[in-house]
Amino acid sequence: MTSMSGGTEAWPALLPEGLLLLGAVGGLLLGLWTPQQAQWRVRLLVTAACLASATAGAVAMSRPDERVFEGTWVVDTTTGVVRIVVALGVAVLVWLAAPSVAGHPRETEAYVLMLLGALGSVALAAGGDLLLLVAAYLLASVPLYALAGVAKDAAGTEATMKYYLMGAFAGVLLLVGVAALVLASGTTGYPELAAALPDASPALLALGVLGVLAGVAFKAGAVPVHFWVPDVTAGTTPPMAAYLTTIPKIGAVAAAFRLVAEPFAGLPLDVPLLVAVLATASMTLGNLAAFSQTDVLRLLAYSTVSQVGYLFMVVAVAARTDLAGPALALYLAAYAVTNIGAFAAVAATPAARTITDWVTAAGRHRRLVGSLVVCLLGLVGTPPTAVFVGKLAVFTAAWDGGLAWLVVVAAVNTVASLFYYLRWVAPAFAGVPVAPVPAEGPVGSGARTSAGTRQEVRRSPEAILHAAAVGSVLLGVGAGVWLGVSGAS
Amino acid sequence: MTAEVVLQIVLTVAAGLIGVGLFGALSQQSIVMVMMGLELVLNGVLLAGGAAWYFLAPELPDAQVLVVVALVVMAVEMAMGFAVTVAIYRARQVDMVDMATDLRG
Amino acid sequence: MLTDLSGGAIAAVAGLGVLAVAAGVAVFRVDSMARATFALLASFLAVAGVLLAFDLVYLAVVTALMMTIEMAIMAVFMIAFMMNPAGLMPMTMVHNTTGSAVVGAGAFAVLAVGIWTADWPTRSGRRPADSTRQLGEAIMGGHMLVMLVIGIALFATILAGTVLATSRGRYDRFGADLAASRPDDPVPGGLPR
Amino acid sequence: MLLTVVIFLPLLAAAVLVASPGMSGRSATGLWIAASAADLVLVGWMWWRFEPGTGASGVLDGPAFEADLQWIPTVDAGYHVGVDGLSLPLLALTGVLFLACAVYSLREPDRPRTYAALFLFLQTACVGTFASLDLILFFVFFDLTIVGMYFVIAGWGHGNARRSALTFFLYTFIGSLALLVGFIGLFLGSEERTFDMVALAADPPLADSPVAGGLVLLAIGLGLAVKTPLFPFHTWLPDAHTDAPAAGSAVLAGVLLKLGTYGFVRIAMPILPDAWQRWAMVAVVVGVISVLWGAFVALAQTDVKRMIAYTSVNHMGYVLLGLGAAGLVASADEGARTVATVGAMYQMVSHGLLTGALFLLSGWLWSRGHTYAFEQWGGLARPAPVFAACLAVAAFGSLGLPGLSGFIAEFQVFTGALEAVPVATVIAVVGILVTAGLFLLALQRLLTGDTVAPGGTDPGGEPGAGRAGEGRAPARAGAVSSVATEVPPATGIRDLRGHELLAIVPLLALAVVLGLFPRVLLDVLEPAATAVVELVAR
Amino acid sequence: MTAALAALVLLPAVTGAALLIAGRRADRVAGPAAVGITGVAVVLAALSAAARPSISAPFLGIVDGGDLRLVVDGLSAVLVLLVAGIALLVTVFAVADLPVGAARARFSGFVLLFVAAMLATVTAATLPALLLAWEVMGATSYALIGFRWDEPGKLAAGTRAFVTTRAGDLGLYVAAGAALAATGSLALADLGAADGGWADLAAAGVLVAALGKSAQLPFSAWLSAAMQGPSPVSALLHSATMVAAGGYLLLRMQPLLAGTGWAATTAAWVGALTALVLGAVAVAQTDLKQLLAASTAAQIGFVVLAAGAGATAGGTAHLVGHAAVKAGLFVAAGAWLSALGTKQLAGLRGAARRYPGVGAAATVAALALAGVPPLSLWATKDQVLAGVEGTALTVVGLAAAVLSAVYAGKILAVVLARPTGEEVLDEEEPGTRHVPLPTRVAAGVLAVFAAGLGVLALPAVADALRTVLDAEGEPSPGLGELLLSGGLAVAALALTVLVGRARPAVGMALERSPLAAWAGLGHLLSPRPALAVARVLAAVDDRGIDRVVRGAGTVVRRVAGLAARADDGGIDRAVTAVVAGTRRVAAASARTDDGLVDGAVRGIARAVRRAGDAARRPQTGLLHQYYAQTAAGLGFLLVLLLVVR
Repeated sequence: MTSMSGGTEAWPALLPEGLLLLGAVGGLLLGLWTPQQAQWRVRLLVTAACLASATAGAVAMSRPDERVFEGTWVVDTTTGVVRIVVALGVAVLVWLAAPSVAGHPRETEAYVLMLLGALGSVALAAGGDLLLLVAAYLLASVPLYALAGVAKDAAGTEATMKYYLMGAFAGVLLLVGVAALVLASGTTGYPELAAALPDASPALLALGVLGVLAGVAFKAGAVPVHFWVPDVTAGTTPPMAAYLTTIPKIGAVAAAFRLVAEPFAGLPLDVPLLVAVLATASMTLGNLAAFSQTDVLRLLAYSTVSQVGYLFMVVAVAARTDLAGPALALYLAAYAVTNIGAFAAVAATPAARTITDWVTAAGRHRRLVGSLVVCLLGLVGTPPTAVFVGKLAVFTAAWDGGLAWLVVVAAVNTVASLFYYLRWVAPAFAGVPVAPVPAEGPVGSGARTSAGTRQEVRRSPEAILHAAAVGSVLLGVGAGVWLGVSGAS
Repeated sequence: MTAEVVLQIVLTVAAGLIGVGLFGALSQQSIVMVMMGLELVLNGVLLAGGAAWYFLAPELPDAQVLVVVALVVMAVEMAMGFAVTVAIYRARQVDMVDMATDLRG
Repeated sequence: MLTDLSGGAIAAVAGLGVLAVAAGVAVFRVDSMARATFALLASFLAVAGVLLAFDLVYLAVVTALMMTIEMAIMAVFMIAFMMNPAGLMPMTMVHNTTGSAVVGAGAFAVLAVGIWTADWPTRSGRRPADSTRQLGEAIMGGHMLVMLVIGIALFATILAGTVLATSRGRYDRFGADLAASRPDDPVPGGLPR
Repeated sequence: MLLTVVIFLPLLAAAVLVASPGMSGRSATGLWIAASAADLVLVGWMWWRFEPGTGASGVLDGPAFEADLQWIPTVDAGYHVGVDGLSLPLLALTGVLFLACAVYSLREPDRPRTYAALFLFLQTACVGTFASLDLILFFVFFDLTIVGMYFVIAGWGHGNARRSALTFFLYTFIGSLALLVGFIGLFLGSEERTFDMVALAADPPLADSPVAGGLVLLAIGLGLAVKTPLFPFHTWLPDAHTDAPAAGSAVLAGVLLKLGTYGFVRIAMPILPDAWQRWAMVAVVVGVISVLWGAFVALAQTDVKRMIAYTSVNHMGYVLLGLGAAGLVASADEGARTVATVGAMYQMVSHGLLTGALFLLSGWLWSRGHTYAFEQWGGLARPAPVFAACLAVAAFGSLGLPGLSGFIAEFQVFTGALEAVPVATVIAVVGILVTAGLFLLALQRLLTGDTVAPGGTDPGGEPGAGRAGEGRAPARAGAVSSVATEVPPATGIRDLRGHELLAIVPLLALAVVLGLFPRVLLDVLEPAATAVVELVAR
Repeated sequence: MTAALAALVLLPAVTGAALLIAGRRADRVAGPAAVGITGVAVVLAALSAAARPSISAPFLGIVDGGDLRLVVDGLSAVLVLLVAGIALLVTVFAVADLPVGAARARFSGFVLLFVAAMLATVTAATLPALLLAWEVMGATSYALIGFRWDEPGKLAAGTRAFVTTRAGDLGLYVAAGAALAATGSLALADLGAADGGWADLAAAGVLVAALGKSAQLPFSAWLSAAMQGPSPVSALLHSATMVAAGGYLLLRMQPLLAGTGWAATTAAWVGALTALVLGAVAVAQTDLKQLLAASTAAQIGFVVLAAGAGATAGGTAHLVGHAAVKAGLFVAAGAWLSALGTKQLAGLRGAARRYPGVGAAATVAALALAGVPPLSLWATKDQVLAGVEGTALTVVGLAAAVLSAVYAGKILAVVLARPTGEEVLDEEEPGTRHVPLPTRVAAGVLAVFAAGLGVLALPAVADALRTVLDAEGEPSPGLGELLLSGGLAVAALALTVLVGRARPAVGMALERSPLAAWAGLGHLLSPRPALAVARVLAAVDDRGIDRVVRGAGTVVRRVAGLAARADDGGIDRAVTAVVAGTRRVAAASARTDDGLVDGAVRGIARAVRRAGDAARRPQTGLLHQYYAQTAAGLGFLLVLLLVVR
């Protein structure tokens, strides 16, 4: 199945990534000669690159799995899924960001950085070598620091700082972990590691596994390296928050999946348990912390932490069951669609920070509310949305992998998550402003809070929200089609 | 003295660097000083990578490449660190991590 | 297996190791950022020395050169921006020292215990005649993609750093339509058009 | 294909409603009625074409109007729907009740377009649940009913509607997740790894692992018990009912509760026969406790809607008694067990009609006086004789008077269950006495005596006053602060209006028809029940 | 002829339903229609009785006997004739008696439904059919008793009648289950073959059902309440229908009762004791209808006694005879009530003299009730007693017979007395001072039957009856017995009249005794014990038995209340209590919050919320703390990874 190949003949296998890179470089060059108000050209170019990359990725899925560049780059189902989801996600997110960055002097650079970050995310997923993982980590991190602070206001730069420092810390941990694994095996390629690691010293392995997973978990926003998620999400602009909580996570979860499935599969350590604990902690902490949030962005941020918990369930059983692969493919796509939708709802009314603000601003737009309801209930896992199908697959896989207790934990967590989503849904649906919430946190009182002000609802985020709602349902109903396309079935 | 003991000595030095680096990263208030702490940890990684190549797997280039990659990571993070520091200094005239705590909860 | 390092080399390695750690400690002990920078440089140079002893000439040189430049930049950066340039106003800027010390010491202890209790594998294979050549072949061969990705990452770093660090861009210099024939810079520079 | 149309026709209509913001309220409700009526006609056609007892009526023997599409191939979940003797009556019940609710809501003043869309959405969810032959599909529709009902209560309820809606959502959502966990257990326990009910029933999973089977049954039973609801998981019910709009209550009690009991017959019994046999006594005990608890608590209520809500607990208890008895293979012969099962299934339909009618009637109270408190009403037979007559018929039906459908159900449950569980049955029989007492008492309080209506409201008010007056209406019917004042007879209160009559009378008429000519339904039910009993006895 | 049987049941049922649906629009045609239909029913009943058809309609499936099967056998033949005949006469009376403006359609509709149900009851051959008819009869009696619902207490009386009889009906549900368990069939005929524990259960169920319906001890009190209904209803309910149904059922189920060994004896004793106790109650009444009601229960007691003793023929004869007697008396009482506006014995003084037509009929009926030879009940009662074995039972029976003479005498003494002109009239309603012709005709016809049905006890006729009833070989009373009972009756009657004249204080003492309040039976099995207690307090002084009953009633109520409260509070509060402390602090904010209803859910939610706040606490905004927490978390994970393998 997996054919090893190196040298020049492997280049076609990197076509989707090449297209992304081409889009980035081309976009930057185009931007150099583009007037400030006409940077939508770059947006079009970037979108085209993304769509082309996704198409190329989809076409590539029909080919058999292969490892290229001496095994450092794996082209298989997981890579394919991430390629398509990330590329399409960026194509959408570019337009989600458009209203807030249009005409900005750095608009071109923002789009290019988004593409580069996407490339990093794909590289994370496709990496078949620890060093490539580190490189991909860099590529998936650096552009995002800039994106978080693209507004360059106080909150944005604080977000950038925290993101950067946490990222640097996690990167260092990742390198320590890689070093430990190199010490244990002398090599960095996944297949070689899978062969060498089982005989190595458990202490060294524990350090290595933990370090590597910490780095990946940082990108995924999982406990205990999740601290950046709420702060960065709340500090940056909503479209960028959508980007930061969606794109890198996809690659990171795929990377974790690959790690657990390949090099960490035969270890004398209970890696699945470690991942299961990470999953439990993430979903529980995310849900609990979101429980009484009044800031919509922070609420969504914590919700993404909990979503990563569900995603990590399937990572935990990556090596144990055949059901894991399809489950990952389903949940990743579902998460991307739904999460982008939820953030789009916030991006539609960027000045609204609290639930009350949001309801005041958008409550009259019934269809907007309707789509938001679909997305939020989708995040809960209400059928027939995509996340439901994903959750079903994930639960089934986790149980089949011997982690029935994790399924119960996840089910309980799902109920808990219902609380805070409904705290947003109910007043929005009822169409009346909720009672003023006392003791608003200091975050909500920032410069961008304008409680109760009526404001325009932005068009393109609204359209994206509707599309996400429809997409969430369609993906749920058409799960079989998606699995067929992604070749995961 | 066996190679193993030498390896262990070298690695202990690396561990010392990592420990000191962690201490620095956790205890410093200035962004740049935090970065220094992290650099120090990476310094330990450099040492460990070199030791891994020399004592364990000299036949394979992987450990060497690891050192290169670690160096690049250092450079990149340093560059980003400076950029971030400039950005936050311009936005709110602070260079201390404790002074930017609007985002919490 | 006996090591192929000579006794002197071992002593040098140990000495450099102690120096690296000591310099590392010094980074956080000195009361000036500039001095801290140079202490860090010393630590790096000591490690470079150890790498040299390991027959990793290229890496040692690269480390030494890169770090020297980097630390120089850092020193300049400090003087340009920081509140306490060149240690003119000694002050401590630390928090949670106890906790940090516990974490640092704990990490060291755990690692040390691990290092001295682990069952280390024996060396596999022979050392290549030229370690630099080996590295070069790896970078241009098996690990080419790694370097490629790192290259893109560096590209991204340039872009991201620019976006974050500078507030002026082409539209400030050439106008929103890029129509200006001369850049509008606060301080004129560059080549005359 | 026909069944698919039946399932999604209401959803289509809902989509049309959502997509046309300019539509007037009347035409929205008109479309609603038309869609519901069309759906009912299609169900009627299916009934007409359905040949009970000829293979396509059993649980295994190939359902009628079957459709099977792959959905999630990796876990073998599909869009598998079909109709057999178990589901057809409930499909028909759903169609009838939703049409009745549509007609009843003809003058709904508050956002009628969204209201209609939500109900149509709910109808699709309910019909889909009953038609599902795949566990995941079942769960999908099952969960959607919760979502739809949440918005109905939260958006159109009165009193503390949002709180009640949240309780309802959370409670039933917990239940549904337990159900999902149970379904996954069935999937993983099955030989061929499938979610298909027919395949699972043909080859029951977990047959040789009693502990696992018991745990899975526990999860499924928990999920269904919350929905049904059975003691002690019923506490969401009274609040949800009290604060829901009349049509919402009717659907909630009439159809949604049946999802729980239907789940027992459709899933728990055929797919986990061993576990069901082993734990049937638990079902019986829970059923009997529900019967008595529901009856006694209902007796003590001072609020009409709460009382009706508690009688639902009572009535669902009979269902569980019958189904539990069906599992006690060793202690009763097959005839008796089948009779009990038939009775339990008959009860589902009967309760749907009668309680639906009762809740719609209680909506009359709210629309005229914004309270359900017994003490605020009296002597209603004088100004509103038609209302009184309808209420009396519904009450007698609900208390199990022969000639109405409830009797057929309860008689069979008792008769069939006695052999298996004599003591429990004798205790449960007391339930019908208490029910009789409480309903007659309610009739007496509401209909006779001096005519009393809540003061401070416009008793003859247009239904439009419903929303406007809500601000004045206190939160809890029991805590009404307005003073009850005597109004002169023959003035003030208006009797049932045309659309209300049109909604309620057919339900009662059907209850009478099913009470006098039970063969209409039994011809369909009996072969299916026989099949279920045989499957359980494996 | 099956059509005749079907029509016999369906014609009144459908017509009744139609009248009910039509409502007041049909008031004008309702009376004639009812008379016509019942008249046709008599003809149909005669046809059916002659042809003995059987019909079956599909109803329930699965098991044998699930269909609706009506069969006319000997017993049924007698009873359909009786029911139809009485129904016709009572309907005639009702049409004449109902005031102008009454809801005649509703009345006639329910009467017709009731008659249909009764006809179905006496012909039912399967348990579903029996139970259907049986309960519909109960429900229509509820509607008839509560006919004048807008007067206080009327519907409550109906409620009480229905609930009490339904309490008995539970027995029939159980019996059905037991029948299925015992025989695998729901056909009545198969039930006699049952044996073992299931048969005992079935017999017990049937017994309870019959006792409830027939107002036997301890269920008698509903009959008193039922007197709130219009007089035609009383005439109908307490003569040949409703209360008679229980007796009928026991007669039909006699083989089952006999098969168990204990059920028959129990039935006999309950019947005899009812005859005795309710006879005494009747003696103590001051209200004519109450007296008649109590006497009805007492007389049906003889039928139950007969069923228990195996004297089917005697029981049937007594049932028939009593029907005519009691219908006649109720018609008379109703006529007087309408004419004079009172049913108090005090007010009815000389009523028979004021309206001699009805008076004569009533006198004949009362004499028959007293058991005076050669009138009907004298002979039939003796035929029942002839079948009784055991001295004690016989003595009780004879005592009861004497009591019936006493209360009959009480009636006669009042109504035949010369009116003083000081009677309190129009006490209950404005009287019309007029007895219409149809009433007189009906009363007269009934009196003729009351007098003449004694022939059923004549040897030749009795044997024919036995043949019809398939009960050959049952004993007949000897001449001595006949003379003894006749003598006792006459003596008691005379004594009563004399004592009533000479020492009215005796009667008044009796009237103050608990017997006058039906011996407190009303408080048993009452759905509203509190109401019942209140009524008892108004009627008599507080007695010991009341206190017990009241206590029992309070307990029932309290149980219901407790259950309700436990439901509202207990389960929820158990959890709520745990978090009560924090709850108070958070009460203010919780109110504005979306909140969570149930205490249980609320408690958990609050705990979760606090956990949620705790989960947010690490998010301090201070980066170095993030670092420290990350390091600590990873350290923990490292330990986990190393320890758990």
